Order: sequence, then structure tokens, then C-alpha cells
Amino acid sequence: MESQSLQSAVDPAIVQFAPLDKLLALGRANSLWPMTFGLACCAIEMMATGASRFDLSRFGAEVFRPSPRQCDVMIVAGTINHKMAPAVKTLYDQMPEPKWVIAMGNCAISGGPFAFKGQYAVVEGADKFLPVDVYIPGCPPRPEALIEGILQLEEKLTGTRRWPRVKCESIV
Amino acid sequence: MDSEIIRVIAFLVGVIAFAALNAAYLVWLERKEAAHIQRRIGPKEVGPFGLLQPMVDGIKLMTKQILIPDGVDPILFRLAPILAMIPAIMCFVTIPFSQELVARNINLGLLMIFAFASINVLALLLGGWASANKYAVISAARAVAQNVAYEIPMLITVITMVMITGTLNLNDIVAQQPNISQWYIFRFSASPLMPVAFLIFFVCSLAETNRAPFDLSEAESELVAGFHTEYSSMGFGLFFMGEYANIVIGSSLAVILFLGGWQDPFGLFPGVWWFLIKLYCLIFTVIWIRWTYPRTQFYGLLNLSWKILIPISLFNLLLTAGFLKVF
Amino acid sequence: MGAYFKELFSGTKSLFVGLQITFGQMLKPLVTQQYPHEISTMTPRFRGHIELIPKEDGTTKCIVCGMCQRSCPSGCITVAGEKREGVKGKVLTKYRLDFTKCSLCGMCVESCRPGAITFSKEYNLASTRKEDYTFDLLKRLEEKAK
Amino acid sequence: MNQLLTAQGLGGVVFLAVSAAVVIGALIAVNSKRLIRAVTGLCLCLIGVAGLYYFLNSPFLALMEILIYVGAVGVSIAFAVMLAEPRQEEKGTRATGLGALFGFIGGALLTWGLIKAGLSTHWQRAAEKINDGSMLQLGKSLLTTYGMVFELISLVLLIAIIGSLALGKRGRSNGPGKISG
Amino acid sequence: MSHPLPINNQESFVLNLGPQHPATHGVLRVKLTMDGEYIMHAEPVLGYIHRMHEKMGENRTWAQFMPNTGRMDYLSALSFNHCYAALVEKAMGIEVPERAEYLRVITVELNRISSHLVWFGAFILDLGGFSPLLYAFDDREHILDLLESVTGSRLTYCYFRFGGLYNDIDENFVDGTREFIKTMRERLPMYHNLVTKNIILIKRIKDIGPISKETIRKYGATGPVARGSGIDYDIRKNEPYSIYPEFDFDIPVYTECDSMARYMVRMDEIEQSMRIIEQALDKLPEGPIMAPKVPKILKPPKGDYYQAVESARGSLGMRAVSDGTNKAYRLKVRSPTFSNLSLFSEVSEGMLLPDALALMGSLDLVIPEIDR
Amino acid sequence: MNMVNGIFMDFNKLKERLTALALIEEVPATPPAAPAKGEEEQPPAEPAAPVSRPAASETDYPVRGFHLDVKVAADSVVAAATILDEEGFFLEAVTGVDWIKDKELEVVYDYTIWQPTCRVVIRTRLNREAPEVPTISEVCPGANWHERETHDFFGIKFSGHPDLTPLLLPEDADFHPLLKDFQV
Repeated sequence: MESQSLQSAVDPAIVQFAPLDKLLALGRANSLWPMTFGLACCAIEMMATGASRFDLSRFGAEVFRPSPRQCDVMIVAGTINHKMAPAVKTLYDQMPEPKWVIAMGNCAISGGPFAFKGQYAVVEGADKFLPVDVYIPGCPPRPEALIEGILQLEEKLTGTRRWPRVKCESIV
Repeated sequence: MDSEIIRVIAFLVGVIAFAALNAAYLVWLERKEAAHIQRRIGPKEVGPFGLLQPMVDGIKLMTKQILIPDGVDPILFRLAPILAMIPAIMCFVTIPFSQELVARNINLGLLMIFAFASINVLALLLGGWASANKYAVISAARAVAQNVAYEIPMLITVITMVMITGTLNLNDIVAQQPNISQWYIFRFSASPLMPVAFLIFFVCSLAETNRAPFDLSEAESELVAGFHTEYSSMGFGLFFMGEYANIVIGSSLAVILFLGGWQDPFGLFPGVWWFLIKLYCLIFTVIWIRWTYPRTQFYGLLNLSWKILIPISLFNLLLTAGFLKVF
Repeated sequence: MGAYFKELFSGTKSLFVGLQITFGQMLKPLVTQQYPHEISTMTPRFRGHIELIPKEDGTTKCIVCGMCQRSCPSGCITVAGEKREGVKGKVLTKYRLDFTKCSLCGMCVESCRPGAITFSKEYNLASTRKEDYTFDLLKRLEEKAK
Repeated sequence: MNQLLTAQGLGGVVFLAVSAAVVIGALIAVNSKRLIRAVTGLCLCLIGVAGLYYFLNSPFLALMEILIYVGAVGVSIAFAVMLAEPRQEEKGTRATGLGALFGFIGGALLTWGLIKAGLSTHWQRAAEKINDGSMLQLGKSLLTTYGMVFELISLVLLIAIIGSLALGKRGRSNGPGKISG
Repeated sequence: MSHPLPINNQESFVLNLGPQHPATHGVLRVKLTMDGEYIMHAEPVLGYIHRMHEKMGENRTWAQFMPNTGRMDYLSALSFNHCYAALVEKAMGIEVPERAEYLRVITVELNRISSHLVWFGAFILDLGGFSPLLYAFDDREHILDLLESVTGSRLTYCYFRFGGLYNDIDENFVDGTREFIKTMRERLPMYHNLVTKNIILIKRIKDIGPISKETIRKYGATGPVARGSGIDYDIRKNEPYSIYPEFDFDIPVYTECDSMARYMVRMDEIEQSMRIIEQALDKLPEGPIMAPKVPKILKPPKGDYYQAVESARGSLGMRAVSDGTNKAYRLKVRSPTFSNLSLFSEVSEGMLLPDALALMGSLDLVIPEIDR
Repeated sequence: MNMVNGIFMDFNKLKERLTALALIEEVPATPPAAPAKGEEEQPPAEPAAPVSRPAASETDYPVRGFHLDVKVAADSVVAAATILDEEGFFLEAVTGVDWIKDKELEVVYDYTIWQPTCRVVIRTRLNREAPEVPTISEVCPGANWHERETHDFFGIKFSGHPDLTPLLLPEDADFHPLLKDFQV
């Protein structure tokens, strides 16, 4: 589902230049402009990630564009309900290729605590109607996790990880 | 081949390259400066000090899909970004970076800049209109009203300056201010209100270039992204480059008219670096202002123009005329 | 007329004060914590996903009472155990946590009488696969013991 | 080839381009179905005219043409059209019958007159330099020799302003929108 | 090609603000009927983040609903925690130990400050200023650090329990809070110099969006919105709960009714909250943080219960109908912003778009709390 | 008088006025809503309920959280709202409760006032099959949204309401999720 969406709208070049492709991937990976698009609680953490303490801009990803036409990555930060889902889908469709989706927080991954049997309002996960590239669990995830998600996306694009991996301290 | 043609072509290439690179690195400067004002680091991971960030952004923007949404006017939609860029480049032609470093030193330089700068608003207008997007249309309407309102005090101030300098040739104007005491901003013998005139000119150039706090046409919280809401990829990129080029032109004019252009403040080593230093100091201020103030309200903006800037600049004009006659 | 000039003056002054403040902020030290390079330690109370606490020998304290499963508002915990010969009580065979439904409320940790579970300090989870967040805590525990 | 690469040769190419801009712009302005495109065509035409002035060694006039006609008149017309755009479908239908006849005759007469005038004029090189761009000269000639022209330009501007006001007013006075701001 | 602008015979056009729009602080949609930039009619459309909290209140046990309360108003989650805990305690007749009450007040007031800081930043962002947002977030990070060290979460707290608290504070909390108050007191004048006294801001919000006392009452608006219109109404004083009567603090009231007044009320409330916290820290008693005997399975006696608290946005009420089982029969949340926003339609009529957005910003919207 | 310690002078007056409203409903013989709504056939089934609880009762504020609990007939809610509005009260919330066992829906109006602490609850019960109650949004415009929300959740029809389209649910929603027999 993911790879298909990635390839769908941008035709592969007739002649492929590996170094050029690499440069291109590097360019895209380091210039992920997210959409100013917050749904619920996680949006506040998304703002906090952009704020001074965590500073998403170090990775060139702080350019929150309000118009979907100028965005590269959609950070679905919060619960999507049935009323909102068509709007989210429209926003996604309005983004130009290549585009990526990050599902931030448990609600965007699976409906989170709101996904119970017999519920009537919540879409159980953004991947029900969007091709999600990176999942960031948490309720809400810490800003570090969002940064980690962006780095994961960059890793996915370039195939290599330029930054050290952070190991969490063990509880034992 | 004619050496004149080589010169013109060289300058054309040079000017375009300067405009593009300049826009790219002004974005970098803007992001870095904003970050430091907000006590962040800003772009850092891509290249040393994030210096490759604009390149990377450029690569990305150029390879993004160009979306022409349904319902837009396809011709005007494509035309507008180009129209935003060309006049800006034309304006560069006559700006004297130093005594020699000027593509064409024409006698009507000042007039030429204003003539081409006035086309710029047409680009916003057409872009906004062609987008078939309500936000874009409102934004375009705002941009025009704002431009018209601020053209007046700006031109009055410029007329005052022309009265004092007696020429429209930018290089001549610079030549008249060889050291700091003769910079027009401090030329109190011409009019005691010269610093105020500079301030008016600066404020107007902010408004003309739609910069904060007058960025009503790009008011993010009201109009999403303003007239370029529907533009993706390089369409958006060109608008952006045009905007930054306009900032450079506005600031250059301020430097040339008031701050002695490429002249050394001490009258010793005139040269292009002085021009650039002064220019980037002004641009730094422009960015600094953007990250300090909230946006003005529309009628606040018009009030500022009609109630404050125009009366004062008119007064200054009369005062200058009087001074010229008396002394 | 006096008010006009007064406002003009005070307004201009306020603008310059604003510039002065932002410039002052620019000179102050940065507050950014550069995440992948600098790591902050989580507070002891930090709530990551839950984790089984090992005893000294690396086995779990869980007695398979199922209290955590019952108290969980979102039903993200599945516990299974079996009777084994020679062991008192039940033995944990499966402790499945569907972290994507968790709201980190702490009801499970609170209700666990033997104190077998606690919050982990994993604060930076991110993956390209959703399945990564359905943890088998027992397996994790065993892997850690190795 | 080499001919083209001299200043003269390049100038010729630019001249052709400018003339083409005038003609194409005019055609767009007349024939476009959408008003806003017509305005764009008009602006293109005016820029071309400015270019022609430049070739006639009148840079001042050329720049003034751009500043006033494109920058001010063009923008205000475009603005007015935007504010109160009659839909493009509403563009007047083609004139028929008597109107078409008169139009045709008028057009033919005009063309004939222009050709005639062009053929009978004794063309000479444009003056090398009317003034050197100094403000003193300019001011003097504007207020003496060209005083009338100067006033006429302001009249054009006035008409443009009134026109946009009229367009804008008509667009807004029909409906109920009575809101005091 | 359908063009958005009106044609001759049709004056107004409809502008859809949202559901994704930078100014709506989330997923509110406002259908604006506009004449040029004047708003003829504004109709907020809600429900884009409706998350069935009231339904979940009915099919979860009393205790299991607690995490939901932290997610309705994610900016002042502890107020919701407090309201719900107090409601069930009232129904069950549980006495909360004094230390727990003090800690509740301290954490709630810290949360109120952080909420106001986010509002402050977001409001200035609405008005086009960006840096104050980040300064506010900077200060807020300190609060979040403090609260995280106590509650374990940064945003959606689930800290209060029926009869007390999840856990006690750690040793650094008291000093850290005092330290924070000290720095915050130094920062506030900076905010005022940078923002409040700024002529552009004054021009933007002074006399903008006046809400009369009568409108406030007719629409049931509360909180800083009401207090900006000269109404001295604060649940903490008017209907004291918890241990608020023991503290000496003022309710800031401004009578100008405009956006500036609402702005000033919130800015002053930051100071008042700090006063409360200081007093509470001084008086903080030792003792248990949980009531001694709280039944494992809660079954409040049959009947209706109502509890109101003052959240950062106004009077927050919860009404529980118990049928004597371990689940609520009906749980109604009266969220303050719901009422506060309902007056937007009336007040915004005839305003310019940017002014209406300034008004909307001054109402301090948190959309999940409206939609629940 | 454990709850209103002498601050609110008009409390008794208010109680009287509201009781006057409530009493009408307590008389079982009076068909309350008959003239206005033709299809409301519940008066014969009604008499059993009101006897058991007093119509306007003072409640124990520290336990319940409100002072006055008034039960009125469906068509008296506007009158009650008018009285409370005159006294300076404002509407806090409107909500419903589904008493599925009694085959009734209850609408609850919460009122409170700024200055003296006093919370008044007005409640009315409706037939579950055809729940209809007059709107009070004329008296308190703030009730508009509250009533729309209650309509969303319970399907209670507020007659005279200007716009009962779903507020919190999707625009085309035709279900009422807070009814006890609601199923997806």
C-alpha cells in the first residue's frame, strides 16, 4: 500500500542516475515540510516539538505550511472521526506528490482509547484510508518521539540513518 | 561578438544567479535568525550550520509535482509566478552594487525600479485571481489595496529625495554621499526630518513587499497562505524568490538613497562589500521585525498610511522645498 | 492633536521596545536540547508503555490474576496463564499489550498487587510498522534476561 | 549569425519581440473571452508600447508608460474587474446587423487611414536624445512644452479611477449588503 | 469554471473556515457568509473531533472514565480530572485528605498557567506574531517538567484518583515550583513589554469583539470571557470547592468587554494562580494522599450529582446520573467553551474577518472540549 | 435552609414561582400538553410517576451539587426558563437522560446565577416514542446549541427550534447514540 502510493504519481525517469537519485532522496528527506494540521491533543505536542526546547527546525522540518499544496508530510496528530475523515482525505489528496503521512499518537494509529466495541464516531486508525509511512505511538507521544518519527521517515527515504540511534534506559 | 552584449549577458546571468542564491540564503538567514530570536538553533543538521538547507529545499521544491488544480485559469495561473520574478530581476539591472558593478547605469534608474516594481502587484493579483480560491482572491485584493496605499507616501518621499539630489541616476545619488556625515539620512541641512523620511521609506518598502507586520496578504491565520495558497512546487518557489528579491530591492534602495550605497562611511574604501554590509544589515532588521511584531489590522494599515505616513511625508516635502529655496 | 502625537510617540516607542526585547532574547543562551545527540533522562514517574518487572532470576512476578486486564479502560492487555506442576499458582504464558490502544492512565500498574508491571522509559518509539506496537511483554522479558 | 550578435542585431530581435508583444497583447485584449485575460493582454500590449518608446529613445516616457499604464491603470482595471467581475459567459455577444456593418466600416476606414498616413509620412530618425534625464530639464519640459500632455496623462488616470469606481460600485450596489463597518 | 467571488446580483459569498485552518485551533469549521471582508453571518460547525466521551462514560466503570477526562480539554486536563474526581467523591461521600487537596490545587493551578500560556502564544499567533508563542512554550516546558515529574505525563494527565492522588510529589517538586514562579515573575513583564504594550497589538484587540453582559448571560458564557465583560464570576470564589476558600487571591475582572479585556484577564490570572500556588506550597501539610477507605468497586447511590469547577476556560460542570451500579447511567459534561463559542455567531456579525479571528482567539477555544 | 445561607433573598420567591409551574404537572387529571400537540397521548399513562417525587424540592447541596430540583410538564419549560431568566439566572446546559425502563426520556436544564450560589435544575419527562418539548432558545439563545446537541444524542424534538440539524454528529447522521438501545 505504501510503496504503491509513493510511486503512483511520479513517473520513474527513463534514464536512472543512481547518484542523482540519491541526491534527490537526500533532498527530500531533509526538507520535510509538515502541514499545519492538528486534530487533538497530539497537535499540542507537535507544536511543542517545533518549539524551542526540541526544535524540529534542526532537521529542516519546521516549515509548517498551512496550505496542503506546499507540504510534503502530513502529521496526523489526533483522533480522526467520521465527520473529519473526508476532510483529512481531501487534504491528503491536495498535497502534491511525493507525499508522506505520519500517524502521530495512538488515536491516529488505531483509534486509541476511543476504539471500543460499539463506538460510532471514530475512525480506527489513519491507515484505514491513508497510506501511513511512520507510526508514532504514545498518548500523546513525547516530542522526542515525533523527532524520531521524522528521522525514521528520512531513513525510509534515503535508506541510511545519519543520526545516532537513541537507546532508552532499561527499567531494570 | 560585441563586448556590450557579453557584458549584458554576463550581468543577466549574474543577476539571476544572485537573485536565486540570495533568495535561498535569505530563507536560511530568516530561519536562523528566527530560531535565535526564539532561542532555538534553527537548521543545523544539513551541512555546516545548516548551510545546505536552502539547497536541499530547492532540490525538493523543484522535484515536487506541480499541481494545477481544477477550476483555475490555467494560463494566468502559470503566468503569475513568472510575472512575480521577472520585474524583480529587471530591477536588479540598474542597482549599483558598486561604482562599476552595475548592469546598466541608466539615468532614470530610480524611475525604472519603481516602474518595474509596480508590475509586481499585478503578479499577486493575477495569481490570486487565477487560483479560484477564496482565500487567494481576498489576499490578492488586500495586496493591491495595500500596495496602492503605500505607493503614495513612498513616492512622496522619493520625490523629496529627488528634489534634494536632483537626479534619478542611482550611481550619482550614491556619489553624493561619500561619507557618513553626508549620508542623506543625516543630511539635516536638506531637511531636519531626514531620519523620519528614511523611516517612512523603510516602512513603506516593508508594506510594498508584503512583509510583516504588513503581511496581510499572506496572513497565515486568516487566509491560509494567501495568494499562493494553491501554488505548489516551484510556482510557490518563484513567488518566494520574487518576494525575497523585492526585499533586497527595497533595502537596496534604502541603502542607496539614505545610507550612502557602496560608499565607505569614512570615505576611504568604497566598494561592493560596503553595499552588501549595509544591505544585509537592513535585511536583518526586516527579518527581525517580522519575528517581533504581530500583524497589523487592515484598517490600521490604511490608517497608518493615510493618517501618519502621508501627512508627515507631505510635510517633509514642503519643508525640503522650503529648505532648498532658502539655502 | 496632542493625543495624535502622543500616540505616535508612545506607539513608536513600544515598537522599539519590542525590537529591543527580541534582540535581547537573541543574545541569551539557546534552550534547545538536541535530541538524537543529547538525551534527557526521563523522570522516574515517566509513563511509557508497561513492562514486566523481572525478579533477580529474570522471571516475572506476575501471578496471572488478571486484574490489569480487567482494570484497563481500553482493553489493551491480554494475559494468559496455565497451571504447571510443581509450581504454586498459575504461570504466565502470554502477556500481550496492544500499545496503540493504551491511554497511559496507569490503572493496570495501580491494580497490580504483586507489583509485576511498571511503566517503561521508552519515550521515543517510532516505526514504519504498526505491528511493532503489539508487544509480547513476556518475550521481551525473556530476551532481556538473556 | 554574427550579425545577430551585435548590439544592433540583438536590438532588432528585441524590437521585433516588442512589436509582437504589442500586436499579440492587443489581440488578446480584444478577443479574450475572460475579462481578466483581456486586462492581462492589455498590460502586455502596454509593456510592448513602452518598449517601442524605448526604441524611440524616450526611456522616460517608456518607464512612465509602465509605471502609469501597467502599474496603475492596468492594476486598477484588473482590481475593478476582480471586485465586480461580470462572468465571462456574460461577455457581450457579437454585434450583428447594422452594428456589425458600422463596426466593419469604421475599422476599415481606420486601417485605411493608418496605412495612408504611414505611407505618406516622411520618416526620419528619431531624435538622438531629447534630454539627458536630469531633473531640471525634465521639470522644465513637463511644465512648458509638454504641459498639455502632462495634464492629459492625469486625465487618463482620473478616468481610470472613476471607471474602476463605477465598475466596483455597480457590482456592489445591487444586493442587500448593508453592513456598517 | 466556477469562480468564488460574487457576481453582480449576488452580494455575499460563503467562506469555509476550516475544518483545517490555522486560525481555528484544531478542527472547528466556521461557515462564514461574507460581504467582501465583512462577516454577515458566521455559523460554527462542530463535531469534527467528537469522541463520544459521554457515551464512554456510560459503558466504562466510574474509575475507568478517568483517563477520558484528561483528553477532553488537553490544555487544562487536571481541571477535568478534578471535576470528575470531586463529582464521584461527592456522590460516594469520600473525604479527601488535606495534603491531596493541596496538591490538587497546586497541580491544577500549574496546569491553568500552562493553559493560559498556550492560549497566550496561540492568540498572538492568530494575530500574526510568532515569537511570543515560542517564549510561552518555553515557560510552559518548565511547568510540564514539573507536572511530568509528578504525574508521569506531559499533557493528558490522569493523576487524580477518587479519594486522592495517583502518587505523591517527589522531593524536587516544591523547590522546582518555587523556582518556576520566580522565573515566571521575571518573564511576565517581558511579555507585557513585548506584547501587551505593543501598539500594533493594542490596535488589533482594543475595542474588538465587544461582548455585552447580557449576551454573556444569555449564552451562559463563563470564565475569562465573562470576567472580561465585567462579571465577577469564578467558581473558585462563588461556589468554593476543594480548599480554595483557604487561599487569598483575586479574581481579575475587566469591564471593557473587548478582546483586550479578555486578554488582560488571562494574563492577570497567571499571577493570581502563582499566588495560590505559593500559599499552597507554604501551607502544604504532611500526611496521606489517599483517603483511607475507598471501595475497590464504586457504586454511588442512585440519583443526580452535579459538580462545577473553574477550568482555565470557565465553569466546567459534570452531571452524573447514577443508578447504583458500577457504571454511570448518564454522564454529562458541561464544557465551558461550548457555551463561550455559541455567542460567536451573534457577536461576530458585521465584523471584519481578521477582527472576528481576534475575537475567536480571545474566546480560547479547545475544540475537543467543545465536541467532547 | 442548609444551602442558601441568607444571601439569596429571592430564593423562596423563586421556589414559589417555580413550584407554581411544577404543581400543574402534579395534578394527574390535567392533560398538560393536549391542546398544543395532538399526538401526545401520554397523559393517561402519566399519573403513576409524579406522585412519588415532589415537584419542586430543595436538595442537599453538598451531596447533590444543586439547590432546587423542579419537575415540570413539557410545555412549562419555556415558562420556567422565563422565570429564571427574569431572576437573572443563566442556562448552563441542557441534557437528556434515557429512562428506557420507564419508556421515558428526561430533559434536564441546569441553571445557575452569578452572584449568590444557587443552582436550579428543571427537568421534564417525555414519551420515549415521540419525544417533543418546546424550545427555550427564544428565551436563552444559548440553549440553541445545547438543544441541538440533545437532539443529536437522544432524538428529542425541540419544537420551534430554528435549526435541528446535527451539531456534533455528521451532517447526515440519523442515529441517536446516547439512547440506551442504540447499536451501531
